[in-house]
Amino acid sequence: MHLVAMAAGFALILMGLFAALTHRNILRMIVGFTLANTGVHVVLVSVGYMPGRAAPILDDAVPVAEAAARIIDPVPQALVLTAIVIGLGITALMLAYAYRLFRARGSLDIADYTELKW
Amino acid sequence: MSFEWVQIAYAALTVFIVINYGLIMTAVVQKIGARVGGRYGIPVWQNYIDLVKNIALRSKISHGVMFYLGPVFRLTGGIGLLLFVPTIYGSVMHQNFAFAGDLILALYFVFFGTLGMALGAGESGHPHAAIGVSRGLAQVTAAELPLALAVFAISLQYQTLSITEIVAAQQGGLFNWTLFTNPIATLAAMFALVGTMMRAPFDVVVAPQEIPIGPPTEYHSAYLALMQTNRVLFPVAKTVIYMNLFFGGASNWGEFAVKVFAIYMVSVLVGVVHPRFRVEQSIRFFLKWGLPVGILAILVV
Amino acid sequence: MNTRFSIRHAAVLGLLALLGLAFWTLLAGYTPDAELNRTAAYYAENTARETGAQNIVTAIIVTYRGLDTLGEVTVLFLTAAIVALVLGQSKAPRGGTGSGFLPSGELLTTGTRMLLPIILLFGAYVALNGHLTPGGGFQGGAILASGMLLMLLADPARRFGHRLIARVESVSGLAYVAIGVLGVALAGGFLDNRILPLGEFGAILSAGAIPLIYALVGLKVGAEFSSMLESLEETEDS
Amino acid sequence: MVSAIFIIAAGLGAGFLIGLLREDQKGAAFTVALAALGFMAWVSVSWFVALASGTAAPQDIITAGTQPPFAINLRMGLAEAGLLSVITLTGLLSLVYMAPALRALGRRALAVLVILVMALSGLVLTRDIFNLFVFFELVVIATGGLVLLSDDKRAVAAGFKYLVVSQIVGILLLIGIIFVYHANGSLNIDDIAAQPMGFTGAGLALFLLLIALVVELKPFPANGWALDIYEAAHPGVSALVSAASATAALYAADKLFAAAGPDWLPLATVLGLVSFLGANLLGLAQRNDRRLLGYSSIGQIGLVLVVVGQRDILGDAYLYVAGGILFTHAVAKAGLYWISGLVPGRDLADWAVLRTNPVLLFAFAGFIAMLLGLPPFAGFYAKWDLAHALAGADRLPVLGLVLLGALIEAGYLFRWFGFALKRPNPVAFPGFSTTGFAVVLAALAGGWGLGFVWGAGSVHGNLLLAAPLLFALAFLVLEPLPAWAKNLLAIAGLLGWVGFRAPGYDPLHLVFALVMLAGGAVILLASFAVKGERFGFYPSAMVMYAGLALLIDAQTSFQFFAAWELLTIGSYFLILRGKESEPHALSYILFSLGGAFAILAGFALASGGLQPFALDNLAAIAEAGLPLAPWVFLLLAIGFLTKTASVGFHIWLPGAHAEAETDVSPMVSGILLKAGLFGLWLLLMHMGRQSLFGVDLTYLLVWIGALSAFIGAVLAIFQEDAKRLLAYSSISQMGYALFGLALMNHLGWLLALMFVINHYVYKSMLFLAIGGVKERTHTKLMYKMGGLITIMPFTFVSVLVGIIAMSGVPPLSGFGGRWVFYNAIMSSEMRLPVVLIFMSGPIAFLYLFRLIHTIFLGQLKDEHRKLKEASGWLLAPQMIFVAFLIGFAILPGMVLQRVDAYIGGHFGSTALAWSGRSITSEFGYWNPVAIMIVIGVIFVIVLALLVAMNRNAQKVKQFNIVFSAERPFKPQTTHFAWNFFAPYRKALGFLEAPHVTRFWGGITDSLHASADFTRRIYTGNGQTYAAQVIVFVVAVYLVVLGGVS
Repeated sequence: MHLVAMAAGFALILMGLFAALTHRNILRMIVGFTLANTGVHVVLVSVGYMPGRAAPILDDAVPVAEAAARIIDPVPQALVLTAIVIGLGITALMLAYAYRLFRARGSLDIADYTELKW
Repeated sequence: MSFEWVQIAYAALTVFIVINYGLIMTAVVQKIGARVGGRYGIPVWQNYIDLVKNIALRSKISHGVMFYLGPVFRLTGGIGLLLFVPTIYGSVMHQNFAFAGDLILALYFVFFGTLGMALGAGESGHPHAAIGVSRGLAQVTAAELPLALAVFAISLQYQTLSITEIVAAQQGGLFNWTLFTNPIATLAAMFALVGTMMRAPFDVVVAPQEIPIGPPTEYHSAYLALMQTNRVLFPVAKTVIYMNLFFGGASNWGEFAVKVFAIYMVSVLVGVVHPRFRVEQSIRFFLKWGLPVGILAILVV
Repeated sequence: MNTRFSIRHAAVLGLLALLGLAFWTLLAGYTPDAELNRTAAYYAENTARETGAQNIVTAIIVTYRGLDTLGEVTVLFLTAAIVALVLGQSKAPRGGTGSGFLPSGELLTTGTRMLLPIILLFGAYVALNGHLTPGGGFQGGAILASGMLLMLLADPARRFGHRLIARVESVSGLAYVAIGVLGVALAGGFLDNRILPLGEFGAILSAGAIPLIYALVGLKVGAEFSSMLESLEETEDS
Repeated sequence: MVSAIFIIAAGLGAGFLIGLLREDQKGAAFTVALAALGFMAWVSVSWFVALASGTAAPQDIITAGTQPPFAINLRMGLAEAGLLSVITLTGLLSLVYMAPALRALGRRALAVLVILVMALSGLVLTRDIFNLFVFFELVVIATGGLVLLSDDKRAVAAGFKYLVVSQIVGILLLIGIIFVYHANGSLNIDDIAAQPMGFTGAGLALFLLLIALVVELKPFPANGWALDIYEAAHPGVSALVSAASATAALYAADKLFAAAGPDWLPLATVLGLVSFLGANLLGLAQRNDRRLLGYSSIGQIGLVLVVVGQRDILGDAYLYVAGGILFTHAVAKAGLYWISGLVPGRDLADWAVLRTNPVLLFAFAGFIAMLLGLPPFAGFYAKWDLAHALAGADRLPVLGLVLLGALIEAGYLFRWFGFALKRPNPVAFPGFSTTGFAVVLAALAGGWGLGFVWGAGSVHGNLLLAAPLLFALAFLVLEPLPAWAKNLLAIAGLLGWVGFRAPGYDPLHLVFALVMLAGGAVILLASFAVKGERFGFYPSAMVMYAGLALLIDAQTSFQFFAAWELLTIGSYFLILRGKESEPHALSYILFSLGGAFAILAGFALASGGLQPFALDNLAAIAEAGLPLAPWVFLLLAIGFLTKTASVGFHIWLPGAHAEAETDVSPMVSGILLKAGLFGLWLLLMHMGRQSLFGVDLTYLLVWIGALSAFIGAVLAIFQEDAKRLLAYSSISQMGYALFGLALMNHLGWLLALMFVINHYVYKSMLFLAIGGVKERTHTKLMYKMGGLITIMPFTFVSVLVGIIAMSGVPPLSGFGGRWVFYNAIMSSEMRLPVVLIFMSGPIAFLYLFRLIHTIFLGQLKDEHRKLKEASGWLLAPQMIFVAFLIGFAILPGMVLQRVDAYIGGHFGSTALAWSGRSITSEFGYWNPVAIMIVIGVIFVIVLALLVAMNRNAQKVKQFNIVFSAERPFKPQTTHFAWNFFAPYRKALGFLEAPHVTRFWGGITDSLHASADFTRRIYTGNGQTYAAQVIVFVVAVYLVVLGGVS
């Protein structure tokens, strides 16, 4: 089960990267990266997952005493939240850049922005 | 060896003898050449006449200080060379000023006159002079090489740089001469002799046909007189070195006369039977033939 | 496209295949823990006592890894600022923007009026109960922002006070930092939530500073998203 | 002591506070930013001072009141404090520097800047890998924002490319982090168990983590994006990225490499080397200043990564070495970027504008020296220790590659400096910001400060406290004084130092000291001829002399090498002063540095890493007969041979000496070349004969010497340029000296010593004389002169004496040298090399005659009729030299007798017999006085005769000569000068073929070509860059995988 999730995550990453590396349209590249990020997040949580355990919330279902035996690893979940927000930030930034580039030249083809080279 | 005042007198005597010997010998050589050529030739005292005539000349010009000093350097070089080398082996009178320095001194002092002469000729401003100098220097670099090597060879052979000792080592019989104990070195040296005597085939320096007598072009009157004196003195002085190094030196003036004449004739003979080399030809000649012999000489010692 | 496909795409495929190889090694080498590792175990056992939060994840986010979260908030702050910079440089002439829009439909407008309060309320709830239930400041903030988005959709020409948003954004950020510093002064260290009484386990006003922080985070996140939306909105060709 | 957490708190607080301000309160916003950065900088520096001075202990800062690894913790140690100081100060200065641009962009930009610096600090402080990731992303976003500051339209695209790559890095980081966490059950760096380098699970995770961090360091070749940022961003931002970000990122990588354990260090080493070499190579082909600086940054960071890879062998010295290189680089690179912000043009040659502002020019030079790790800057000490550690651990390939890379970097940096100094420039700085200027100066001061700190921390003592160097640097302050005052001071200083030190020296040292320093003072007399301020001359010259003074004093290998570098730098700046000398100065400095690196390697190898290494220990190594001894010998010899311009390494000399200024030529020729001989002499003195693969290396040296003597002379006779002729003759003369030294016998060394003295005297004299002529005729081409004897009689005399002395004709001192030479070769086994020497003797005669004839004799040119004799200040030293030559010719014993005895002591051989006035060897004898008298007397007599015979000779006009019965009409056509030795060229012209030049030219050309070809991988397409990053990662992965299994 968890392996499926993880495998799916990796697959998403590769797919995202493939999109980002093959589509020359900037927006499509960004989408590709978002996809890859999602994949990363899936991998993250899938690492923390332990079969047959509950969410790490101490309520009546999971008393503090036996928490250690009942809950799954909370850390990846904490991490993934941060990761998501940060990914979001970068994506927003890239979009803004894309807009700016488009304003400047009316093109979204990454291959059109190669004045800087060598 | 130390110095006494009387040596000055002795030295003066040496110079006097050598000059007269040179004046006559060169004239004789001329005459022989003429006779061989079927001509009558000059009288043997011709050189004296020329000398007097030149000194007596009335029109005298100067192109400047160096021009003036040129002949002085030249003759100083000749006399100096003569006097830094013992002329007669064993004779106290004719050790000259050999105590001032050894073989190396003689070897390098050769250039003293050349340099001064060249400078003087240079100031005359005459292109032919400059051309002559350029040729002469170019040629001598190659021509002197075998001699230098030969000298190195024999100084290694005798383990000394003192001419007197070298001569001493050759005493006692013909076959002690370097000529026989070290023929290769001698041969190398002879290359240099032929090459530096200003005779054909290596006389392009003064090449009368192209650059009227080269360096001395502008010289006349007393200047020329001095240079003439040197021209008879210098070859003898040089020959003396060869004689001392390779032919057992001379223990009296008779032997001296004969040996010098004989050695000098070598270059004359070579000269009369060869056409003139261009400079680059003579350079190649010495590098191709002289140099290997020289190298062989220092290798086999 | 097709001509390029054969070459570039094949190359990229090969490349990613190799990368996939590395991933595969990870995947193959991975075995889920049977027990919680020491860090997780520590949290499981001590969270309640140390932070008084029911939701361990929240405790970790806000307290144990509070520095991350602060950075995270800063990321949003930065992004908002930079987006404003990037887009601000191509700003539309005042008032001119949005005017080109048709007024949105009756349905959307009315729906907005009905939904907006609920959305905002829900957002606040999610933010404030982060330490008890799933959810928290980020989620709450996102919900708040979605409310804003809805308003913009309903009335594209609408403007909220920039100053207001900026104020909320910054003040909440400052407060957050201040709380962190208080932690150094009053409690065990930066961002220690025990500067306030932990209160009764499971109550809404418990877990020390966590609800406060999460409230601030909620406000901040909401404000930041809104300002981003604003900036996007104000670009001349929206 | 304020807790380091407040650095972060202050940064964040300020950021948010600025957000709170109104858009129009820019002033207030700026003040807040300034205050925040100032506070952060103050905290960092106070920590650094406290930790460095040991008054405070490193501090672990816990957050959330919970112990790590359960909560994030920060650490403030010495390294952290230092890095934070650099980062925050750079941030502060950047704020000031970029103030106008930031204000234009609005308060948000200020917030972004402050948060960037905060994030960088966090990167340094944190001990938690995920926290590391958070700060990384903050840095990425902030950088992405600051890129917008640039008014360059292309910057946006660059920023986007940067974001694209950061996405990939982020992905790798996260995957790595989570699996490392899974493997270790902790996110704390200190808990990362040293995994054996297996690629299952954790090992691979760790690899992903490390490689991601490495990619953040913009390693070659996966760094096109970084270069674009460097080129397009606002120079202030580039400075920040290069100085602060790179530094922080490097430390992050370092933390993880440290945690990952020794198995991973080779990875750092290899990647670092690739980056260092690749980036520097590509730098060769750059013309855009900022992009060039980018390449250099990447290279330098690569170098530090190499150092990271050596932490296992560096031990305690690790921080000292890494810090020395990293900090120096940060300061220098920031400074250069800030300067580039002041320079209007983007082409390297546009930096010529700096000439209008000497201070900036000085700063430029300083920064370059820092980058190259030249003394007295911190990088120098670091490079020295690094080299020794590498040699000590037998990592010679690494050492070799590092030095090679450094040499390439020196290539383009010094070429650039040459542009700045020599290319056409506008008369004044267009638009020039004083704040920017101040910031640059701050960086410069920082660089010197670092140099001082590192010097204080060095076991070898602080170069900046060495009296000669201080004296030299003082001239920087004295620049405004008129030249004559500075000259007076310089002469006094030199003589004073010699007088002060001389009593302590043994005869040989004494000879060198007199020639180099007292001799230098004599030459400086000629400098009085120069009017005005003469900017830049005295600092350079005095640095060179300081180097020479320290060289003679040197006891340890370090002192020797430092002195060597100093005199090299000083002389480089001196040579560069010449009008046409740009390319020649460059080739000089490159050969010299190459040689210096050989020396460094040699010493490092010899010391086996143990420092300090006394020079005398070379002898111990030789006696122990270690297998490395001949290699040490070889390396050191190569180093010294480059200085003596022995054939093969000689191509730099002619141009450098010929194009230098009138009074500089004698310094670099008469004096500087002796440094090489000094080194060789020390080497032979201590190590004696060494043989490699059965070849006696001294025998090799003999051949090189003979060949140099010969080739130098042959090339000299074909020169039309008088100063080039003299330069080539120097090559020949040094060949003689080398020959003598390498003979390894008593007289051989005496010979070398005589050449040291003689060559100094007559070559200085001739250079001054010819220089004087050049200043009058405004040409160096001999055939354009002629007949100057009447106009410049004194100059003529010194040239005459000079050439007589040099050609070895009696009675002058040159003959003594020849005489010793013969005696020397007679007591040695060498035969064949001698032939070459024999040949070069008469050839020397050729070029010398040409020199005097074509300039002073022959036909005077019409345009020269009105010329005057050279300036008295130029003549003064010449006359001193003439007097000395004659004195030395008559009484050589005064100088040589003690030296002779000393050398005899070394060889245990019998010295020459100095009885009375005559000198006797076991083969021959020589009486200078007698020679002088005899020749004098004869000369006078003959002269008297002549005068008696034609006192009334009349002086005639120039053209009054027998010229084919015609009167020549033009001096040009009558003066036989051009191609004077045409026949010689016909016979031996083939010796002129520039094989060596072609060889070196071929090397540089191929380097440039490959650079120009390789850099085309940077297509400028962001997608390609992304692909390159992945390729890089995958490639490294596969290689390491192969390496592991």
